[in-house]
Amino acid sequence: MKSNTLTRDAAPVSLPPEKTVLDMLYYMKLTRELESRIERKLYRQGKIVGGVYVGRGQEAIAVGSCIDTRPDDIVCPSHRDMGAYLIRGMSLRTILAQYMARKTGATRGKDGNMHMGDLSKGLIAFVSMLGDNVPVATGIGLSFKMRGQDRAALCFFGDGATSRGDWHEGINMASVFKVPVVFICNNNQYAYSTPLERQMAVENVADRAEAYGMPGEIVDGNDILAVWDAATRAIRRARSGGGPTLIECKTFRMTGHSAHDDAGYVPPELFEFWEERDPISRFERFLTQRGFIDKSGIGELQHRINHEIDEAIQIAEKDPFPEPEDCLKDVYFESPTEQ
Amino acid sequence: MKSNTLTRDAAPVSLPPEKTVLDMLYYMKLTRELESRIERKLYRQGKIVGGVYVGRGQEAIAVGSCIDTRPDDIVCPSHRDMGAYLIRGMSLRTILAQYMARKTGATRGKDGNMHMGDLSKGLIAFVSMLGDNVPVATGIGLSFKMRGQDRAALCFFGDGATSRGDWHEGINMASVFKVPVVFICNNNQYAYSTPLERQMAVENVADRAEAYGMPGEIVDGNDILAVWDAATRAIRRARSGGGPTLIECKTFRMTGHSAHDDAGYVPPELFEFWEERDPISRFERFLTQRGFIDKSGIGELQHRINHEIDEAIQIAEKDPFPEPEDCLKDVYFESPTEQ
Amino acid sequence: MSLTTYVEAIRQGIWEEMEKDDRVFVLGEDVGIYGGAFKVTAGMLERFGEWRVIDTPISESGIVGAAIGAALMGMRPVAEMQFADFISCAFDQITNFAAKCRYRWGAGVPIVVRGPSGGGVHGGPFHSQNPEMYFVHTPGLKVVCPSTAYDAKGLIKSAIRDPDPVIYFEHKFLYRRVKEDLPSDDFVVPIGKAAIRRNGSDISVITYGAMVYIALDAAKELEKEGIDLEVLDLRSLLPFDKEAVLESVKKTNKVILLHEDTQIGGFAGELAAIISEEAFEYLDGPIRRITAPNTPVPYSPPLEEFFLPKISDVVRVARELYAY
Amino acid sequence: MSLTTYVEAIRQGIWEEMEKDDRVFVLGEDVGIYGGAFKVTAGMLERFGEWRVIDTPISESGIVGAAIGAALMGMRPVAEMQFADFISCAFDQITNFAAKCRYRWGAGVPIVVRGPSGGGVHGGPFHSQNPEMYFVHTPGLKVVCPSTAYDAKGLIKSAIRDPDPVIYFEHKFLYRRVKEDLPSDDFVVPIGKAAIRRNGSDISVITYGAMVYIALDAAKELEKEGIDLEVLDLRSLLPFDKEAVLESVKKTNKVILLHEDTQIGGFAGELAAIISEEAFEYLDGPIRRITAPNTPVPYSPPLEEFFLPKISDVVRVARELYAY
Ligand SMILES: Cc1ncc(C[n+]2csc(CCOP(=O)(O)OP(=O)(O)O)c2C)c(N)n1
Ligand SMILES: Cc1ncc(C[n+]2csc(CCOP(=O)(O)OP(=O)(O)O)c2C)c(N)n1
Ligand SMILES: [Mg+2]
Ligand SMILES: [Mg+2]
Repeated sequence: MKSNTLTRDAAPVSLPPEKTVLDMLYYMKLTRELESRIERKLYRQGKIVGGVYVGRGQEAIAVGSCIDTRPDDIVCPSHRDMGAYLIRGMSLRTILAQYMARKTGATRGKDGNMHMGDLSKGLIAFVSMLGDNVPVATGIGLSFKMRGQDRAALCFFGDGATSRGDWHEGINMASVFKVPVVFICNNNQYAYSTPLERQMAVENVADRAEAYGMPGEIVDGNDILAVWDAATRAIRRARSGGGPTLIECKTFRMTGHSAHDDAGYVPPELFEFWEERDPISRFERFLTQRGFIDKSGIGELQHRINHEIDEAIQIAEKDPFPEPEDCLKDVYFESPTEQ
Repeated sequence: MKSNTLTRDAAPVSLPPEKTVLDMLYYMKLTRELESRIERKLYRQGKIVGGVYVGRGQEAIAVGSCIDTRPDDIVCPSHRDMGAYLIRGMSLRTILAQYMARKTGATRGKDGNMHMGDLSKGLIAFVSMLGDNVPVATGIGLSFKMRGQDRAALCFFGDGATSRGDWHEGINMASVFKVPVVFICNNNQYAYSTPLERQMAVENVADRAEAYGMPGEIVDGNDILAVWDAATRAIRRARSGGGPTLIECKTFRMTGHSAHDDAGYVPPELFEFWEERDPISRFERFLTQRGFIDKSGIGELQHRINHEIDEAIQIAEKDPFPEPEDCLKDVYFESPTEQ
Repeated sequence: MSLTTYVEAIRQGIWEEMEKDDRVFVLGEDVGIYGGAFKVTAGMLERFGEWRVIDTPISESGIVGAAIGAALMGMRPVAEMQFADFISCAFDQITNFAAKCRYRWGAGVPIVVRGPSGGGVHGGPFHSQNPEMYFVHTPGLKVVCPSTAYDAKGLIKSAIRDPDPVIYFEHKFLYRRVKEDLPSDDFVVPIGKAAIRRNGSDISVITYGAMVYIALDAAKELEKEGIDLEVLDLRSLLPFDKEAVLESVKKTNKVILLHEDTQIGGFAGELAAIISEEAFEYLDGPIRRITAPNTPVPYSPPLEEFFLPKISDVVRVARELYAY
Repeated sequence: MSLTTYVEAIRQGIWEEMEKDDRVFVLGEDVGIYGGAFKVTAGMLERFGEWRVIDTPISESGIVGAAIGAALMGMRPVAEMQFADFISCAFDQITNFAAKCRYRWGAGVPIVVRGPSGGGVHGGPFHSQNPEMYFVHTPGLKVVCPSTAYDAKGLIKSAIRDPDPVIYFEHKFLYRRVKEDLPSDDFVVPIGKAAIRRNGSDISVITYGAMVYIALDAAKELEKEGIDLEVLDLRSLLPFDKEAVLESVKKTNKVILLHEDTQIGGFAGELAAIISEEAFEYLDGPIRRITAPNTPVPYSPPLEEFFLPKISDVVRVARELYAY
């Protein structure tokens, strides 16, 4: 991996407006705190139903790429992109209720954890089959292009998902049709226990872009400004008819694959190496240096976040479970008023 | 397409032995004549059952790449690689009986046309689903590697098949496992009615190899010596543990997609352009110039080929159809003596 | 009066929906300039342009995935599988993405995936399959198998207008062999409703697709012996017309379940279960199945002939059942 | 005496076959250093090395395709699907390549494709599926669904030794919940043979997989009321033990067909057809199905509880049938 993409800590030529910069910090910290509560508190308390996969250490990717999306854009998150849901306006209560399998969750208890979707917020629900969301994103972009809309779609996936046939078919079609889609790879260098070199014989996921005639860009996924910079350029390109882009965000999974995996197969040095590059502390350092915020401001922000989450947990914990008979509902369109 | 790969008409640095050179001519002409009889005579006489797909104009690819394979190598042909069956020793009668749906055909009437396989000849039967043979070839190579055998596998497919997810999964795994497989693309620039630019946004299929960390090579598929040269190098590389290679053979489909397609969608100039580059007449020109054979020798060869095919047709036409009840046979292993 | 073939009826149905609703578009391999391997989309590129008649790479899973994405954005994609056999390559997108979106998060996926299925043309194991049960077994999908030109047109229109994913299997043997005079108005055939093709009192033959004609021909022959078959054409398999099935059985008290698809796990099993569960008291004889044997579809004429259910099979079984 | 869990029994079965036959190898995602998501291949990498315990990229179709290729060369691959749900991504290679090679050109494809299926652990729509019927409907394949540790071990050995492709579904709910003392000898369980888990005279409950335990628990409860259930565990679905099914029905004359899989197109249909065709005269009551409803597998506990067939369902239906 090109080490310069790792040490790079400067801001891009152009900085986002101050409000955006502070929102970035808020959403990264909110993501971190929310997932920590889910994984380290609620899960251990037995309040989470099913498995838990978090994106600790990868927060800059979803936040940096989604922060400037428009309400009419579409986001297809993968399983470590909590920031996307938060930025697109899914409430903490809806998310927590989802993880606790309540009727008020994003899927009303039909599906679990990060399998959340809401068309009104431009969020497409992830299916477990990795890579399946890639051709779907291509079709979303196709519909924009057919209708001459200047909307863009963002599609997230991990390094491992790029080995799926659907990834290939979707990326290839996206490039042939020149659709306005930005494909964003969370390259955290492992697929479950499988390191990158057992998944592909190339150094970078972005190296694959050329094979599709698609521009590929490598960014330091732990540098939110670098992610933001690449994503906004790619989104602009998409809107203006320039076609799709593949952005590879180099990062690291700072946890096991899921809450029950101790990641014993990961050399400890790797965790240390990446701990030093934590996207949140790096950004806090940058913001304080630049005077966007100071230590106490960061403390207040954390305080506010804790409070928001406390409140949401209290509500969600009291939310009802679905009725058993709801199992039979919504397999097909029901109310005769659709269309 | 790099035009030099088209005008190139010189022999490679090293020429194959004279016997091989003459075999090349024989097998190309045999392929041409056999497929012409099938498509233009037997099919029109209503003697062929089902569809007919021929490789007219592409004969150099299968012949040039298979001519130097060893008996213990494995070949996975696609649907325009008749030369592979002939070189691997499938008899004209077996092939003709297959196309006429006889019990003596390669699949005993169970399957049609080029869906022929025979493990004793190292031939894996093609399934219609394009690209499915790619991961299978990877597994064949994997078995060679696991057992430390210096065998090689050749896997054929068209340009269109490279858009399939299975192609991606198979090529990627082949490269990750460094298996001894040579992947050979018949790039005839069309997939049925769909030209290359509607299939992929890159100029060459070989451009895709890099994305897998696999060497990719472009050759003039209508120059049998160029094909032979590239294939023998790739096979040598495979045997010696160097891993897989992707060879793109630029060629053209000098017919419709199948016997019932008039290819009205192909600009006539293209046919003219490629007619001048016919692999057989080019090779005959080269051989006569070099004194390997003269006009009358070529005439005798054609005569011999016609005779062989006449004989085979006479036998195959008299061959019996399968018994209706054979329909129920061989769904599962039957004789208790296998294993 | 002019007769319209089954294949032309499908083309007309799609065409008319595209004229009426600009959300409707077709995509697939060779559907554009070539008009589709069986010409179902012939002329559409010229009429509707390359953004509503989209030639795709050979990527069945990508085609269906793209259709799903467009449908989620409010479009009405009609995806063609060049042969229904190749739907196997899109199995995951159809059964996991399309079929489960509404159930999981309330998002409808109004796609149509259509293609030529069935045997009788010596297509061999990969150009003759009847893949319907793989999808009938997947709640969230709808599956239709028209047998007449009228139904072919009426059902493709219903499928395109349906808010849920519909898998539409057209029987290639019927493409040019069945024709009829079609009404000129904008008619539809509702998904989930069967049609009685022949009223009869002795035995119900419950079937669909090309086998409808086998049943009708057998009925003609049996008529002479005074055996009166009722022929029920299901038309839709998911959902299927349970009421019509039970009504027919309660009337005739004897049943033959006929389909071209493989026996094991075929739709006849589902029908047998419903009938023996809900019309047990009305049965005056065993439920008899006539289906293809449990093998792939063979290619050589004598083998395929053996494989496909025949008029003589229906006649033989009907006689046995009549005498029971 | 030490008790062996169902999951450990599978591991032992594969391990012993690998010790005995160096053609046997495993491949799949995270099967190596991690030992598999459910630890079925734990320790194998250390024992057999990286060329017989192969970690693959996330490529289900590629994994099965590679297994097919190796099998054609004489190897005996055992391919793991991390969850059976993901077998959807390999559907084409399994149903078109593996299933049809022998029929088409006489080439056997002795692969095993195995993975955890079934619900009860709140896995939701993509970690709880029962995909067996997609493969039971595909001649050329074999499909097994063990319910005990003994069968899990005996059937994985038979599957590995079988000359044809075998799809082996292990029920994840049973992984650590069922244990037994296993014989130390090299035993196998033949594919295609059912097992009577409880002899009874009043009603036959024909089932497989995790539902075997629901049936047995219901039988205990019904015993008190003097209703005597017979519980038949099919163990294999393709081929299945038709004789055992008919024998049991002819003995009890009343049948409940029980499975966790979706109702429509489920195996109960196939059984109902066979029974009403070949044991019609022996039936003293309607054939009753108890299955999951026609929905995806929901995630939230109250929903999944509603979805899964329960002891109380069997008890209720058995009472009705007994009184019939
Ligand atoms: C088609 C498919 N196969 C297997 C799995 C099981 N699985 C879930 S996550 C995962 C690893 C994914 O790796 P990557 O794409 O790099 O994402 P990461 O978890 O590293 O963020 C696997 C194998 C799956 N979800 N889908
Ligand atoms: C998965 C799949 N989809 C569609 C088809 C139908 N089909 C048969 S050949 C063909 C075109 C193949 O093009 P290419 O791979 O370039 O091979 P060529 O025919 O040009 O030699 C198509 C679409 C198929 N056989 N398999
Ligand atoms: Mg990863
Ligand atoms: Mg081509």
